[in-house]
Amino acid sequence: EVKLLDGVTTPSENNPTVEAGKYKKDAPWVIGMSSFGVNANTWTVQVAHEAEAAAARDKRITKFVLLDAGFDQKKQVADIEDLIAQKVDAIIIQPVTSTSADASIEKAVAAGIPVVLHTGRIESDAFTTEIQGGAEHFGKVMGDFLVKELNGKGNIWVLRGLAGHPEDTNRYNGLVESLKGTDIKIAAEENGDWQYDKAKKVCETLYLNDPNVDGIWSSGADMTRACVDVFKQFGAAIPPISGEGNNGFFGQWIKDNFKSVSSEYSPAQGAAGIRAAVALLEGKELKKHYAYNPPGWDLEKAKTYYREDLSANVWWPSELSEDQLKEFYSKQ
Amino acid sequence: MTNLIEMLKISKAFGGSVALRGVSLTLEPGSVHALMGENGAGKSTLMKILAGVHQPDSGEIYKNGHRISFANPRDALAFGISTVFQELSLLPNMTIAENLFLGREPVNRLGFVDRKHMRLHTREALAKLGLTLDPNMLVSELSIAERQFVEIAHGIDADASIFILDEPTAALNATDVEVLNAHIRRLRDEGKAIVYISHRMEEIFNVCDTVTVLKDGQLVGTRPLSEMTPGSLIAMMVGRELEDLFPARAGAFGDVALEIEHLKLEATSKPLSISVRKGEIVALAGLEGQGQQKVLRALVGEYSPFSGSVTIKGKTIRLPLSKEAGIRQMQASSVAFVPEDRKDEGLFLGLSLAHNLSTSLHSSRNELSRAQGFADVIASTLRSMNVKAANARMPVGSLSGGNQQKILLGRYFATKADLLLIEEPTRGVDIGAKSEIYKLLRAFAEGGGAVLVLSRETLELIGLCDRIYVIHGDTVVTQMQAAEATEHNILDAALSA
Amino acid sequence: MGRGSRQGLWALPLILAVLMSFFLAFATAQFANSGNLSNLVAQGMPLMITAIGQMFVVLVGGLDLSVGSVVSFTTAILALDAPAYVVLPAVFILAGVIGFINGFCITRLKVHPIIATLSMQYVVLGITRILRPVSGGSIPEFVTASVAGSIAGIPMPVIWGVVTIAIAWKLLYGSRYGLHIFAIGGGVAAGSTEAARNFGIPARRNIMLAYVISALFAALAGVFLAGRIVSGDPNVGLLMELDAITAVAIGGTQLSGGVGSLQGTVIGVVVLGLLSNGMNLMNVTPFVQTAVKGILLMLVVALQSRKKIGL
Amino acid sequence: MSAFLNSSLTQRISKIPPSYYLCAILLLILWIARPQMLNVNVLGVFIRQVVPLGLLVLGQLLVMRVKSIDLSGGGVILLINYGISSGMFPNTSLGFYVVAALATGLLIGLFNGYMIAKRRASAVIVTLALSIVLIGFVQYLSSGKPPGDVPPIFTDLFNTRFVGVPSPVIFWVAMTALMSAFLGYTVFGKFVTSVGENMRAAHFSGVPVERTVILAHTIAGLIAAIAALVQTGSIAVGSVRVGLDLPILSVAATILGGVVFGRGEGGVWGPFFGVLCFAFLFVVMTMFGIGEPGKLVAQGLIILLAAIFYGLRSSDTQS
Ligand SMILES: Nc1ncnc2c1ncn2[C@@H]1O[C@H](COP(=O)(O)OP(=O)(O)OP(=O)(O)O)[C@@H](O)[C@H]1O
Ligand SMILES: Nc1ncnc2c1ncn2[C@@H]1O[C@H](COP(=O)(O)OP(=O)(O)OP(=O)(O)O)[C@@H](O)[C@H]1O
Ligand SMILES: [Mg+2]
Ligand SMILES: [Mg+2]
Repeated sequence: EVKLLDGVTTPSENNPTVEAGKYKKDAPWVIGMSSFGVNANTWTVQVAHEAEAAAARDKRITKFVLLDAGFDQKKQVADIEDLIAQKVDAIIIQPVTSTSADASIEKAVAAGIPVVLHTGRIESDAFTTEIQGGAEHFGKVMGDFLVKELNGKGNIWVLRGLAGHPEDTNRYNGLVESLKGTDIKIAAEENGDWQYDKAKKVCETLYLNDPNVDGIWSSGADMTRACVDVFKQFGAAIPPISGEGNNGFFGQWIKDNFKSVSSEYSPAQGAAGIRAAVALLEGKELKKHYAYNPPGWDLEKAKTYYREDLSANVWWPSELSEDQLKEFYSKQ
Repeated sequence: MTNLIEMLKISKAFGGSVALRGVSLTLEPGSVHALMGENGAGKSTLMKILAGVHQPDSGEIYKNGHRISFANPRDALAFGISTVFQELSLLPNMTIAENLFLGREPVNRLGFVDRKHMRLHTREALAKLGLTLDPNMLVSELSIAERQFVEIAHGIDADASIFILDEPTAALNATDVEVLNAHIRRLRDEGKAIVYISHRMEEIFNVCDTVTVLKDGQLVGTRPLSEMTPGSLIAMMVGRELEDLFPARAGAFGDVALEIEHLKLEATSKPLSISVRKGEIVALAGLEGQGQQKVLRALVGEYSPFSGSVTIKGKTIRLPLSKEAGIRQMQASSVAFVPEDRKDEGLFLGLSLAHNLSTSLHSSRNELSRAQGFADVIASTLRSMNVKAANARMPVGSLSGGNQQKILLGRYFATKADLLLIEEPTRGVDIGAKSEIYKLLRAFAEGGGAVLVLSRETLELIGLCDRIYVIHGDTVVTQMQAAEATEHNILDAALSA
Repeated sequence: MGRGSRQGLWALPLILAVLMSFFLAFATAQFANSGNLSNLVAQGMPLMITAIGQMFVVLVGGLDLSVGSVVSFTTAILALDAPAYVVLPAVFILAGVIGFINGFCITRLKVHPIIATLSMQYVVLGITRILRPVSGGSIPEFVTASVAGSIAGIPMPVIWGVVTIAIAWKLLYGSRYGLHIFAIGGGVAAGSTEAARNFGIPARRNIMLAYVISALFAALAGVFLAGRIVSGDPNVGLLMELDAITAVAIGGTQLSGGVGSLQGTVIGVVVLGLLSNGMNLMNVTPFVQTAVKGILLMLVVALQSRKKIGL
Repeated sequence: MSAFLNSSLTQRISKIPPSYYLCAILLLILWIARPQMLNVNVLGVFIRQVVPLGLLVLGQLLVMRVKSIDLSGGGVILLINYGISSGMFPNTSLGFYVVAALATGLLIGLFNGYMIAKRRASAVIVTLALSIVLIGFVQYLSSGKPPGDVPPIFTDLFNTRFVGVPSPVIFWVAMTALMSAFLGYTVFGKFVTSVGENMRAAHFSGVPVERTVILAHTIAGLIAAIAALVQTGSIAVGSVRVGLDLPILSVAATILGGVVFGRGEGGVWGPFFGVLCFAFLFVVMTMFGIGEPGKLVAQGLIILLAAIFYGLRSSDTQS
């Protein structure tokens, strides 16, 4: 049994096995990775760092090629093709959308290169193995928290991420799932693009339009921080609001002590992808699907991770070494 | 005989200013009809209405008794009315051949433009006008006179029955004008009707049969030219006889104001020297494109000569000057340069008269200093130049061609320079205004200023200047006192070199 | 010389493209293999098609910011649950309408091209997101087949490229329309649309047509892309208009109108394509790829010194 | 004569840029739907949201009036935001950041100006390329050290108010007035007008054309740096990405305000209201609960309609 990441489980149904030895290859290995967007935000930057660090820790990996699609489907298709042309030994993919990379993934597998997928599902099952943090689960953890806090009734605002992004849609579906059968109504629903400034604009506008709200479902940490700042700015009580595992948000949560939950979505999935690729090249047996559906964090757990000395942009949990954390994120 | 075209009681106003009031005009086939009048009289406006550029506010146009009207120039052209507009309007990024055929390009069966035919025909059309330009040259690479020729070639090459030529000769010299006149006579003999607008009296009497005079947008009258003399025509236009076109020459001159020494325009050309003294008006004469313009433009960095130096009021500067800074460097030494191409190099057509008049005053000052109104300078310039304009806030582009020229000159007069370098001081200016500009230039010289001028009108040079340098092949071939010069001996000097 | 100087400064990017190719061929083992080269063609094709369409608009002195949205919109329409003989004509008709509205607003209603096409970008993107909030759906077999595989040994993308260039070449250099495009643009660059109209050229109609052409080419690019990503996607064309304008400008076409060339535009696309393919093959880390791209762009324009100041 | 006065009045009215009445209409809608929102406190908050854009527009309109364009604002904002939030300069004061930011903006603007005026490179590509270089530079730096927190002083300043009005809004209005005076009352303003109308003619009347273009870009760079400082104050946190649409939006707001390449009928206040339009449009659409796709469609149509209305009116009074 290969250990990919804390909190990862193997669904029992419909989960074929990748037979042992199928992709076995002698070291040294060259591993390629196509990211949907390294520089999309600080979380994606950290995923890249986690992957690079994991690859560097394994001496059998002589070269790790990281390509950045910059949220451009066309470029990702091209990137994967370029990796195939370079004859890398395994390809890790964070797909930009659920369909756009399908054809090139099929091409890679046809060329005998194992493909590991994470942080984004695709519609085809041409890949070799995947580790998927369920976005629905992520949204549902947040939704369930609100349902519990509001005792099943009240008005909430919904702060969504980037319109048209599958992650956004799926998290939202998770929320819809948990609201089923309750009397909670969505009073307003806006896209904050997972960005602090856009979310702040939205929250200000919503607040000034109608400040009566019982809870806020926010699909990302920067948006949560922005919205909390808006309530503080107007001197209003902060309603229950969902968040995720970001050091800046944890600091705010601890300091202002409002009601919240933190959905877990570790950037160390980048490292898990490397471990899966290595396992395949070692010839170990893997399952096709790995699910990453950890429970939400409460304030107490957040406190154990929060680091006063690090900047707002670290995401928890992380596998970076203490040195790396200090190097990347030390304050001033 | 049927009248080809009748324009009846045409009126047109722009905004509030009336350009034409009930003007009628009859054009007959096989005749050249001169349209005369002071700047802003409404000549171009009347013709633009016939050419479909403007629509009249009231009045009708008939052809052989049938009412016609054009929504745009294309309709007019399709109807057989071809126009050479006053403001040059060729497209700079197209070749001569393309400009000539624009809008009526021949195509072969596959829809490809027949470039070969265009080239051959263009070469022919240019040859008829005595030109040997390569049809594949871009218009942007042509001199202004060459452009004017292409414009004319475009106009008269069309398959039309009516030809409108709005000041076609403003940028041409005497020999070129003669080539054009021959063409006009040919068209006349083919039974076409031609409208000819010009401010040059001798041309009118050379080629035209009938003349219509406009004044302030109203019809003064139409007469056969055989009944007219230059004097009576001027009187009809201006409302009085004009005694002296040119002011008297000066007697004595001061120190040397400008000294050009050992100027070699090209590496291979013979060096030339030119000097201008205070109080003196000096001209550069010669055939088209012989280097006169290069001399003038070398002084402001617009042309890079091979070598040479220039001394202005005792200060010597080596040539070539920098293109970017040349103008300003000269301005700092109180030298003003008036460019010939008022549409591209001279005026800000979309900006007010006031802005146009005051730019050079502003440009001698520091960027961060406060912009002044210069209201008094502007008012006095408009007055002394006798500009026909409603107010100083209107855009220069809405003035008539001649009034635009006055604004351009006015800008440089206003700078209080003491050395003027002028290309074409009276291009498209009516006879009354010409006389005024000559007086202004002479007054400027008498006040201690020096003038170096370039003109294609030889008579103007003789009448206006004190001394004339004749330029040929990028060098000075002779110089003469204007008092002794005649058209003949200038041409002789230019040709025999 | 003749037509030469109206074609813009395309020789320099050409030299650059050649140098880059040589460099990559020597520096990396994979660049020159046929697999990579045909990837390169397929990767660059959508941009090339859009850029060529954009070039028509730029030549008449305009700008079309709506092409990216039209590309996404096209993939969304193609992914609707309808047969190929319905959706394929539909995308071109709809694109034609979009281009027509752009052109109509600009020429008849006197809206500035940037405002008209930016508004259109928003509207079309909005409609696309309503049609297809997230990527998905299936693309007609016919379309996917048309971009994959090869005929008589020639890869399909190459055929797409040749056909597109041929159409554009005929429009620009083999017709009166092409000549009028340059004439109108020359007038606009010199300060007036009227200049060309005074020659009897139906300027406004031709400008309108340029926007229609631009939209149709964008739709064509959308069809190609849909075939490649095998799904409809509301974001696939995002920011493509900027890449298209960049490619056009790298190829020496002047954004003020009237000066430029088809070969320049194609070269511009090749330079951009070689750049991203080359950096991938050279394993340049993604953290510096963007900067390298910017510096190279800067170099190209810095060396293309023009006569005019401005856009 | 009275006919003339009348026509010049109608002409002047027809030249009122679309931004003015679009703004008026949006305020009217707000007033009908949410009268309680029309007070200084609430509007101030909304307007504060667009202050960075509004500042960027001040530079944009300047370069557009000399027939150029500046698309490098996105990169400038990102770089300065990174410089402040990454902790690259430990233990420094606000003053240092401000001076360093202004110097950065100045250099970037100067570079743009030099490339465009002296090297005669295409303004679109130069500024776009520079923006890409700057963004790339930040991405490179952030691979070694991702951005972190913005010193609290920025946020605190951003949140201050002055007689009920948020200080950033006052600052923006003051900057706009300053720019308006600068263009209206200095020789430089005249130069800008001349260069925009006809560069050759400007050159022949002695206007230092290249210097004017360079100066315009330098000022635009400086203003972009100021916009970056305000933007940094408003987001309180470092970022590795900034909307590439900010420069394009600033072009759109400028045109909506009546300034097009080379011509400046709308002056400085036209674009000011253009930016306000974007602010109120967002508020109105959020108020009515229009979703993201609907917002895009509505925003596009509204801007287009305003521009069409303007285009038709001003062409009626011509010829
Ligand atoms: N587009 C326009 N807008 C406003 N006024 C105009 C316009 N065109 C012409 N005018 C005005 O109409 C009057 C007649 O101008 P027009 O150009 O017909 O004169 P012209 O007789 O051709 O003079 P010139 O000999 O100087 O060329 C002038 O007062 C001019 O200012
Ligand atoms: N200077 C002008 N100002 C305003 N309208 C004009 C002007 N010139 C022509 N028009 C009008 O515009 C219409 C079309 O002009 P034109 O033929 O030049 O454009 P076009 O692009 O050819 O359009 P079309 O497709 O209608 O032929 C004409 O009906 C005419 O009335
Ligand atoms: Mg005239
Ligand atoms: Mg027409």
